[in-house]
Amino acid sequence: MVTVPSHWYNIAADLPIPLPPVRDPDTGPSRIELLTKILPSVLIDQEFSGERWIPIPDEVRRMYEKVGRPTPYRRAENLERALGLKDVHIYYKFEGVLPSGSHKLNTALAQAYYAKQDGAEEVVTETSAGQWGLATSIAAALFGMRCTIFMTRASYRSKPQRRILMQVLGATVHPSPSELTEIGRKLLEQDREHPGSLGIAISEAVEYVLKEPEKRRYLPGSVMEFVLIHQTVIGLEAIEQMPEQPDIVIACVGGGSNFGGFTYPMIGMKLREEGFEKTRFIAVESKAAPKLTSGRYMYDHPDTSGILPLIKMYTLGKDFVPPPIHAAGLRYHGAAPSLSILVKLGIVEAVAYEQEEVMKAAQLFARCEGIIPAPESAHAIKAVIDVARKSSPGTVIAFNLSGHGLLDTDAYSKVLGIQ
Amino acid sequence: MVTVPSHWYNIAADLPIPLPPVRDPDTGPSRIELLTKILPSVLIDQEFSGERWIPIPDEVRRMYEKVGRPTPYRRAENLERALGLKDVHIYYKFEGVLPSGSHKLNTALAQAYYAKQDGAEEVVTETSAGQWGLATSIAAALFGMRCTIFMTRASYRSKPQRRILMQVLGATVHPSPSELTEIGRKLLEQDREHPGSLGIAISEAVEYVLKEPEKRRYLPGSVMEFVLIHQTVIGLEAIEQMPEQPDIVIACVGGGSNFGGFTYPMIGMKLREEGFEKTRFIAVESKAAPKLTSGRYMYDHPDTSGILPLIKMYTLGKDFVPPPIHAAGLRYHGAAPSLSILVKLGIVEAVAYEQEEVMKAAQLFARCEGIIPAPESAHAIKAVIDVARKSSPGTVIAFNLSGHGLLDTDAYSKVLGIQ
Amino acid sequence: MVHVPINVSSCTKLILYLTATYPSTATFLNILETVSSIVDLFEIGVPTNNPKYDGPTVRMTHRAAELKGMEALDVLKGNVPRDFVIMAYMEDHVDKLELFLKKCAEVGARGVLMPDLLFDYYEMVEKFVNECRKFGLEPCFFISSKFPYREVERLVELRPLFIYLGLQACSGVRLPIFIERNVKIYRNIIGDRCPLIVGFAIKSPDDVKLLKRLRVDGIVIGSAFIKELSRCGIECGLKLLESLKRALVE
Amino acid sequence: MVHVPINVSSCTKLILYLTATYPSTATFLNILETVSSIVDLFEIGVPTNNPKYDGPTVRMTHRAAELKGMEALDVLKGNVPRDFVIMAYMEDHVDKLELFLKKCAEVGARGVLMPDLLFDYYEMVEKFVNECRKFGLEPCFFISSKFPYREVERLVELRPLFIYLGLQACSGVRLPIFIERNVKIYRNIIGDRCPLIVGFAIKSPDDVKLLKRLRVDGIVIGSAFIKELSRCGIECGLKLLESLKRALVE
Ligand SMILES: Cc1ncc(COP(=O)(O)O)c(C=O)c1O
Ligand SMILES: Cc1ncc(COP(=O)(O)O)c(C=O)c1O
Repeated sequence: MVTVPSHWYNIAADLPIPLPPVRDPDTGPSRIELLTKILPSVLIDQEFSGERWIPIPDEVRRMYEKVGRPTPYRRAENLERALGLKDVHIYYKFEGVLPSGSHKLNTALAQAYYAKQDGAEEVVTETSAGQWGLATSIAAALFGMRCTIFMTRASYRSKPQRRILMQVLGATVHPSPSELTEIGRKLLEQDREHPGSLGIAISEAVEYVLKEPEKRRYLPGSVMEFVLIHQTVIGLEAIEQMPEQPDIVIACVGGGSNFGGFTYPMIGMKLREEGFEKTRFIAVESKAAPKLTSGRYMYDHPDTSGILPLIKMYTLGKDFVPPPIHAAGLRYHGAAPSLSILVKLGIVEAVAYEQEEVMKAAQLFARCEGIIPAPESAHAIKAVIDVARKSSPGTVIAFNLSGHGLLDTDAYSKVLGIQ
Repeated sequence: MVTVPSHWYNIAADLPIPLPPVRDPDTGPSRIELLTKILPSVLIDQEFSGERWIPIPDEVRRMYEKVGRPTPYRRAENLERALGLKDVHIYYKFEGVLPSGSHKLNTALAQAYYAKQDGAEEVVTETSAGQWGLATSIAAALFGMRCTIFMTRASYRSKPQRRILMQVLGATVHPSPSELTEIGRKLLEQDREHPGSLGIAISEAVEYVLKEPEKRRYLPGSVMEFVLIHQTVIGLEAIEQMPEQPDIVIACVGGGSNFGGFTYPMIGMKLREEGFEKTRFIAVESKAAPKLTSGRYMYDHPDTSGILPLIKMYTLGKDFVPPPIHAAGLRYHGAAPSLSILVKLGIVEAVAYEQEEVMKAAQLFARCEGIIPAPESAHAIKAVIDVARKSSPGTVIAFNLSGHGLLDTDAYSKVLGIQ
Repeated sequence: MVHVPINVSSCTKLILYLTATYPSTATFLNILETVSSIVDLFEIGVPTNNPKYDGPTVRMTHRAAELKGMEALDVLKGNVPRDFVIMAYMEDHVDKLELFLKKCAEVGARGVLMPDLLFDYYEMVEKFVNECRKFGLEPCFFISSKFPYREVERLVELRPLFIYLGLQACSGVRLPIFIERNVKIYRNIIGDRCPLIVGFAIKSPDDVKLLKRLRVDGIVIGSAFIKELSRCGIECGLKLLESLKRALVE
Repeated sequence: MVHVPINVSSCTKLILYLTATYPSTATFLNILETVSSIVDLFEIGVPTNNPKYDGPTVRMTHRAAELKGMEALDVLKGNVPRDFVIMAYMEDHVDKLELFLKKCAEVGARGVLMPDLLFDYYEMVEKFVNECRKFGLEPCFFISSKFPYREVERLVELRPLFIYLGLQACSGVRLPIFIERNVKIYRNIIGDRCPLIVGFAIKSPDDVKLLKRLRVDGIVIGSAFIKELSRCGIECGLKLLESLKRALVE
């Protein structure tokens, strides 16, 4: 019987080439110095840790159990049948059983725990569609902490559902730009109905944290290496659960934490020549934010507002504004440094898909397997279907179903034309 | 390690007094005869089975595993702490991890399987808020069957979310009254915007099934004894999972399948003097439909339209129209015959709560445990809190969290005043 | 009156259900005579306005019977050529149970079966048994196919003439119930301690053969006979009974 | 020029980082002289416009240095009273690496450390090593605190003068990193096969004692010294170094 892993995995120890260091930009204050004032201290340590196996604190492990880890790893027989596959097996790890409905909770719990360890009483973050905000709200509730979320005003209005859930959980959700921060007030002065952006929301969150840095901590939802590290519980469990070793492993990419969380433990084994020697790894992104397939590998800010230090990654530029697709979690300009390296080296392949084809794949999956996928996760499904169709008998495919789509009926109804 | 049970439990074999037979009303055609034309045949057999342990077909067991059974059984330490309890332990079984978000899938899977066994290609049912419709849609998808849902027009319009999910899953959802049936057409003639009712929807579903009785089967969501039988997987698993035997066991009651599913395996042991000797069992209903606390024990139709045979139960009368509360699953006029007997005999205690106090309890639970409960399940939580506060040290309480409330933001925002 | 022992034996008895004075008093008496050589025991229903646990066919006979209640009972006295038990709903007689049982004894019934006793008047079981015995009647018990095991034990201990297991939801309506399993369950619980007879929707020699194999002590024919009667008269009814009897003794 | 062996020994060396010609050529040369009895090895940075992996303090020295690039290098020739290695970014010299290394050799450097070599010019490692050796320079390698284990092995096999582990995200900025753990990891991988020196944000005798306990072969002081210099001149800088040296030899 699989149990919650005792350690997270840090792929930095096994990469074929080293991860480029974070950097400060040429101008302005040191963003690296700023980190100490906004992030829980252990997270900073993890970001710069050389440890291959990072122990998961007992209390975080207990929380992982409480929220439903280990999550299931299942075979999608009905999908195989619907695709008319001959002896091609499709498996998926399902993170949608977590109360947040997605993998995001894996890191939110760890981050909230470390924030509390620092003596903080409040966790602060930004969110657009709300996956990260919801995960943070749950983590804060479970650790008995206050939670403040800056939610882009456009989403605050148009996507009340996840917002209400956050509020039920006790989080204070501010439409961003807000009156709480200087940057918010300035923007509101220009436009009372400013729709906001993730960049503005991050800036507000950071400014808000800096007002009471002993009591508050800022929690980032992806891209940072420590986020990927926390997510490796997914892949570590999956390895234990696999009845057969996959030939192809697939996951979608927003900032890369979902992909890294699922695949890194396997890629690590491959790099250490301990298994998965012939396995292909495929990262699936949205054509709306195709950093891996069309971005440049360069130093860029992980945040649109340039508050955080530069990291070397595939990026479309921090000012890139992706079209408003429903898979809001994939509307991100860059990909985590470790993932970017793996793609650059060809160890991870990347593909990008359009929203329409993705949602059709999601519907096929739902009709076969009875689970409505999150639009983000549906990108992986589309790739799985394409790859499976071309696979020879005996092929085993595994993917991460990072979340359910119960709160994404909007996406389904609009893209699929359901009235 | 707990596994999916091999058998369902039929409490009829152990009741202290026999279950009164179903009956036909004095007038009109035989409703008992009608059953053979609309229900999957094995379900009829199970309704009249004397077997204490009913084997779960392998394929249904496999499906149970596929959708996430066994579901977790967890301790609510944070809630205990928030209530300031001294050595009072609260445990809950969580059915919200199922892809339907509630326990309803346990019987939907069995029913769809038996419908398919009968050679049917299509399952048909009615729904109002959509919990049952969603579960049926998932079951149909998993067994590769067509699915037709008659959804009260008012809900069809005002609660598009679950409806869209059903449609994504491939179900055809008709606003009821519809043009598809004679009764529907008649009502639409009187009022094109007829809001519909569960009774009308059932009538339409049955009429629709009777048009092609070889190809279609009608699936009922609660009250029937076979539904309660299927739901006993919940309690059977829970018994295996319990680190300590509860002194008080609590679940909410719509038609009784959730309550019966959770408690009957324990009540059965109590009746057979094999355990749970001193355990109290508490059924929680809504003050909006208080059949157990204010109803009469008598023969009544389980359906508002009087199509199904009479059963002896606590009922508010089939024509009782409950006020429109958010816990739509509890707006039911009667309670399953076996549950009614147990309440009558005092083996099960009954309490009723108001919506406001229930939603406040739900919020407290969410803030402690990180899970947003369905408004129905929240009734059990309210009772748990009340009972726990009065309990002496050493008391162990267990309840069934029958579903999550991710799709019930409406209820939370309106009742709790979240804008 | 021919007295056929009702006991746990290798020989399954044929029992015919009739509603007293249906379709008329004369025809009813004629039926009794005509079939008396084939039938081992009669179960005779007291016509009621509320045959609540019966199916459509038997319901119809209650409505169509020439006489109702006690009056119909009177007809039986000296006119039933075989042992018979009275079937009546407790609901109709609960207020004057003693009077009713006294009457049953007077008209020569061997026992009384009240199908709603165990469901709607559970607390009256002891009283019913005592009153029956007082008048020299043997109590009979009707159970459903999902009857609590322990309660069956209790009934056995009350030493009834027989326990009657309703195979179906109601008389005359055949649902897709796996009756073989249900019969086995209750036969198994009862063992040899008490006769077990079964009824509801038995209509064909195959039904009878199956039930015989399951070692029931008696099978009750009701709606099937009535339907034959309606279709083409006593002759047809007789033929049906003959074919069933053949299946029984084969 | 005093030559102190850089090797894996029980004795941890004190290494001072300075940016050539900061704050002025004269002061720079004065510093070299003043501290030469305490310092075992100098790491001298070639002033650049783009000190990309450095923290704010070192960045400032690059901007403020009197001379830039090769010109600043010239100043070193015959003027460094101890062994020294040149620190420069590959990015600035990638097009004329041979020329640059030749110059480093000419001015008397013992080795060259390019902090961006392994991150941004990974494919050039072999070339860098070969060119160094060609000019009699010993290659040095800078690694981060999350460097792939197997790649460290590879570096060890290239027999550098030392491997320099950056303890922090960048020079001079102290983050809450558990450096003890990271040092142990890399010391453990490297074993005794190659000197391991560490740097970034080392500033107190306690820091030094901790690192000594962790058996590093050298500690590099950079921003801490520069800050003392800015605060109250060479004297203060000297005092700092003395106190750190005491901690080292205690
Ligand atoms: C369900 C789901 N899957 C995947 C992603 C992609 O996230 P990342 O790659 O940043 O982990 C997101 C981001 O919000 C998400 O919500
Ligand atoms: C989440 C949930 N819990 C409980 C119930 C009550 O159901 P029942 O008692 O009929 O099983 C319902 C009915 O819809 C429900 O949706």
